[in-house]
Amino acid sequence: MNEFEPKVVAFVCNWCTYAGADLTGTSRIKYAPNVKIIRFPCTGRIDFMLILKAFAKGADGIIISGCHPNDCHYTSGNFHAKRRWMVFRTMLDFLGVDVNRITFSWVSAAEGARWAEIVNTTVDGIKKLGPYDNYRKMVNEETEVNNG
Amino acid sequence: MSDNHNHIVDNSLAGKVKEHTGVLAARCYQCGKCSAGCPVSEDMDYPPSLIMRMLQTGDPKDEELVLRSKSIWFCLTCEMCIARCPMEVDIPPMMDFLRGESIKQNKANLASKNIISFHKAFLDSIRQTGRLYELGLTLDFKVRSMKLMQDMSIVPTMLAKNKLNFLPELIKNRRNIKQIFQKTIDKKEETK
Amino acid sequence: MKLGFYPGCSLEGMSREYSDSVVALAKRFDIELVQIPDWNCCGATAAHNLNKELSLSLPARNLALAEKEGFTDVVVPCAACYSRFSTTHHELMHNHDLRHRINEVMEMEYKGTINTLNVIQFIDKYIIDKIEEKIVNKFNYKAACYYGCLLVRPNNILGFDRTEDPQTMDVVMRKIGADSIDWAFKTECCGAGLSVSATNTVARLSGKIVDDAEHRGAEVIIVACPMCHSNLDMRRSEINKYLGKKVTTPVIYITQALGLAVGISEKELGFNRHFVPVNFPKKAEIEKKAEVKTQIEEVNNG
Amino acid sequence: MARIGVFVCHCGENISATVDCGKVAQVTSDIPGVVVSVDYKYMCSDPGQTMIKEYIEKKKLTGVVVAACSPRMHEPTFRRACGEAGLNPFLCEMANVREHCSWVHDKNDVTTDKAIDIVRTLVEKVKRNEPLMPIKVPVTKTALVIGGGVAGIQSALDIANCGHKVIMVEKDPSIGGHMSQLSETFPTLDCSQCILTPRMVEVAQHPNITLYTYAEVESLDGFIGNFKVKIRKKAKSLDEKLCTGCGLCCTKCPVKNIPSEFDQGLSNRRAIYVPFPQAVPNKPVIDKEHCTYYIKGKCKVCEIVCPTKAIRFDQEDEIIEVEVGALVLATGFDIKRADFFPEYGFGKYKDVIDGLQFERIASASGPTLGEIRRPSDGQIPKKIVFLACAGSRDPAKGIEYCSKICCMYTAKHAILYKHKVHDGTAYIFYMDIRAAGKNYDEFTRRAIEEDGAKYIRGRVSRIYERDGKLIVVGVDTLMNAKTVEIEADMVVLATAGIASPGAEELAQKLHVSYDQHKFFAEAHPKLKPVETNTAGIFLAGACQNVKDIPESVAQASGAAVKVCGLFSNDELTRDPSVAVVNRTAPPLFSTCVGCFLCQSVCPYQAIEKEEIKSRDGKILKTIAFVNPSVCQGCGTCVALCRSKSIDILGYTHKQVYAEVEALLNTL
Repeated sequence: MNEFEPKVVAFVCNWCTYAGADLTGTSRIKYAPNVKIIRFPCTGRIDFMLILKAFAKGADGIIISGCHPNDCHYTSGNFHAKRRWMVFRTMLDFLGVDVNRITFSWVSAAEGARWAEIVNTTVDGIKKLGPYDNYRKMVNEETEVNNG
Repeated sequence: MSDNHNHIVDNSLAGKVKEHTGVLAARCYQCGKCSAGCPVSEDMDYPPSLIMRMLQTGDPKDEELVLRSKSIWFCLTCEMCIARCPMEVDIPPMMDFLRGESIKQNKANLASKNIISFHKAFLDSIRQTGRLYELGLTLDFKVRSMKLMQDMSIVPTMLAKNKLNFLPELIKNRRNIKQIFQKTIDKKEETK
Repeated sequence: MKLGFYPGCSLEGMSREYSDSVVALAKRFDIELVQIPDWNCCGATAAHNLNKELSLSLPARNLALAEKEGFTDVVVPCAACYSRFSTTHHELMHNHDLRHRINEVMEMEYKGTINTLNVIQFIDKYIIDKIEEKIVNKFNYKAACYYGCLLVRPNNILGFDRTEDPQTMDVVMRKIGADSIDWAFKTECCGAGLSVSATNTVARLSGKIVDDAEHRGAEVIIVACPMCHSNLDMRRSEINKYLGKKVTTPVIYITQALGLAVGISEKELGFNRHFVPVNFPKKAEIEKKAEVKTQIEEVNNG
Repeated sequence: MARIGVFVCHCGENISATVDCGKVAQVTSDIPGVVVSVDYKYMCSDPGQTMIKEYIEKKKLTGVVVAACSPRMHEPTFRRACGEAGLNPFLCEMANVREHCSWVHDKNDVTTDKAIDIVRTLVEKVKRNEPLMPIKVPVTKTALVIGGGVAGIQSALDIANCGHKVIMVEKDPSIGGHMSQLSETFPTLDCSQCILTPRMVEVAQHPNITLYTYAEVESLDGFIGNFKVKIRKKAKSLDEKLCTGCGLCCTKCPVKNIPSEFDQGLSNRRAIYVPFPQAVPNKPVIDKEHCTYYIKGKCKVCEIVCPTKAIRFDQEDEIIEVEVGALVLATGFDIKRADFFPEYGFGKYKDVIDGLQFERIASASGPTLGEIRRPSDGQIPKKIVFLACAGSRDPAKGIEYCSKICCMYTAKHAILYKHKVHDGTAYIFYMDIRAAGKNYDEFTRRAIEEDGAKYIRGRVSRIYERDGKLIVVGVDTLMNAKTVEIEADMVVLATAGIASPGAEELAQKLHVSYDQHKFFAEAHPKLKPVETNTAGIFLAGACQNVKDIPESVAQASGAAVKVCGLFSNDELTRDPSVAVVNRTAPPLFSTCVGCFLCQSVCPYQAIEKEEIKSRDGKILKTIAFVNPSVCQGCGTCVALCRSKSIDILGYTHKQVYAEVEALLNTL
């Protein structure tokens, strides 16, 4: 029971993935409890600084999920998210943030099973990677420096 | 995905089939397309779909009947069933497994002893020579199955048309072959 | 050009005419078929009926030997052997633990570089394009191409032609002038391994096949598997007993048909070894037929 | 100082079975700012809501968190309750501890702890919520119905009869859909055309309905109550006003050999054609792909013979723009051709046909004028075999789901056959008889008992032809799986029903979700069967999943009511969570630097330039302004804004950052 239980934050869009996760519930498909969801109107709204915030505040992994390409409730929000993610990903990588801790995926309102699958695979993946202490350490040191 | 989670060991015959061949008997919904297409279903005491059903019931009596059935020995592994099964239930490997199990438990069907003794004779021929020695095989088979007169009509013609070798072909590295036998089938038979 | 060659036991014994015709045909196209040194029996149906590991080890040994010889393409004319080889290769490639186990059993290593070709694939790959210019006399008969089970099933492993109503053989036969008929028992099983042990069953299954071919006016049945051949040919007396009539439609190997077309002698092709006599009309007639046919074609085209 | 109330719902057993609701209430009561935290069996029940209202008043709550089901389920309920108690509805949030927690995890502390974290997260959010006022938008009281099958027709008529305008778009030259192809209908055997054609005519003549046939939806913009739709009217090469529908052109056209879509290829049509005699509108179109004039540039026979000179070869596709308040999708289904079953010889043997082809053969208006004659030689089949599940429930070659209608129409086919060929025998290979429906099972019993249809429980392995007979090799699983061989004259395959070919593309144009089989997805499997996830777009008929006529019609009327309900208001209140550009004191006025990057990404062109002028009208600064009645609140601009000057109400930076911290329990 003292196995490492990662904290994973999921940023999802209201129309596809949030509804998809609801369907997972309605169909009683079990998945790892490590993931907690924060609801956004659209992946287009997701400000990627949140990722760093989450890591700094103790998240070990992050899921970002919205509508499939072409299915966005707002026509193009998910495309903008995708495009920004492309850029941001390389930047994080460059900054030494472990991008393998971030899952970026599409889950539609009809894909309850898929949501469970994504959660489980992500959690398993993070369990292998272990807790993300070194990032938190780094950040805290910085803050100390700034304060000192 | 879901069945990964339960680790309960299933000791039913269906359970063993699942474990050794990955075939899930419960998947069969008894449409009978396999039995309809099976070329030997009329020689079988239980056509393929019935075998599936008997595995589904999980009743030891049914499992007994399966292992003692003619069906598993008549199966030609012609693969017609899987080629047409709407649920992709892979019957041929399952039949292979059931035959093995049937022999292990000494339940091989008597009426099918010809088939079995033929297979055994066949393997022995390989065990000795590394290859199939057809004349030897036929003779050996006759002895085992006590069907001395069968096929006597064609043997002469076969010789005349020189379709049978009088002498067996021997391969050089017969040691190797023997090993293979010892490490596989012989071992299995000890463990039973 | 040299290619690996695995005759298998029946081609050494009962069906050596098949082996002869394959080799002779290959020679015509300057291909030397080199036997895998010290090859052993693949175990056929018997092995996998009784023991799985054995049924994989026996073919695996041959694959390993072939690999050692540095072959890539290995021609395996016997459909049963072909099926065992392909299945073994597939299983070992998709299951590493199993591969290690088998390697350990046969004390050899199979890496998985061998590409097994059945006779039709061989023809398709090395012969078909060059055949036209070599045709001496057109093989213009009504032919029923019989595939049996082991060439087309299981499709997910063999991936050769489609399981229902396959066509590759028919295409080849048309190339040499045959009129390949559409019939219903192309892929029905002949009884295969039960030939000796359950003769009645074989008589029935093969009977249906022979009957349908004859019924649709086939002058010859074309096969690519020694087991199919022995059941349809050697067992003809039982078959006729079952059908209650005398069916004389001969059964020949596809390589024999091609052999005839490119002018290899009937003797060389070993027709004399068949139980059901193979007596085609004399060459002259064939040629006449051919001329007429070509004339007609010209008329049609012009 | 915030005064938050937390209300934990047991949802009967649904939540309390795996989550310790008492503990959740007790722990969350310690969160700073929470002044009351209680649990109750059914929060959504009347007493539950009353309790919330009472606490709001008693404890002077400034925010409410209801820990219960998904906000997609009951958010409106609880926000209304809060409103009634005088608390701004947008100060109420829902913590989804059912769909996202109790239903998906096992009963243990971890699950309860997760529930607590979820509640904490929303408490922190709600602390930072602002009271919002719903935005009012006008409603365009015109409905667009896509698809002119029986479902579309029903919806259109119902809406029109309620006094609202309806625009119907049908991609084929005539409305009527699959139902117009059917012979008789189960379970009553009344003639399909006889009951459908009057309604088709009604649609054409209804003063409130505008009908566009041979037309398709090009694009959709806007939102509920205010959609803008572009419709492509494909060129019929015909002036419909002049054409009298005399049909002379169709008899004179020299191109005679085009397989008729309506007759499922069992008869031929011309290049200029009316799909079937009762077509609505009963006016021809020219099929450009086959018309000699369009291919070779000469012919024009139709133009010459036309008495009213109505042919227009130069006619172009026309784009029509319309404004509508709601859409009804009724695009129907299609059947999976059976040629993926080589063992059944469909396409190889002429006399192996599919169910829809049999409908045409049995139909009085069909190619054989209702006589059962087989396609190959026109003989009357004395032995006919029906194969149920020819594609359905077949993951290997077909589709895994049950097409639902086949059992019934196969029974109907057997009956029709027996009524027309008295000395014939009908065999039916089936796996299960799925006849759940009013008078359905009775109907199949009738086929078996009165009309002597021979039902054989088992599948068919293969079909081959021999001496003009079709040898059907099947099995009887009720007779120890005995093989059955039938020498049939004709075989009918009950092929699977699938989503219509254009469904996926259309769904993407309209931004409605669809399932893995490309059927349109309903908003909730039970409680919102006619709604889609996109407000203002509704579903009718077989575009959602294969349905029979009664079901399609019922759902169509359901969709119609939804539309009329929507149209019963003059304006809609819209979710006020829209983007706003911040304003600060002069001289800055706003942190917006006027880069207008936001403008380039806004999918709704909601962002305008706003000039800040001094008293004497001098422009001091130009900043972005979001038009609240156009903005849909996707927030793409928010994430993009570099100076963080745009925020989206209900999802502000303050709120989401607080949520993240609360979620990780680090506040």
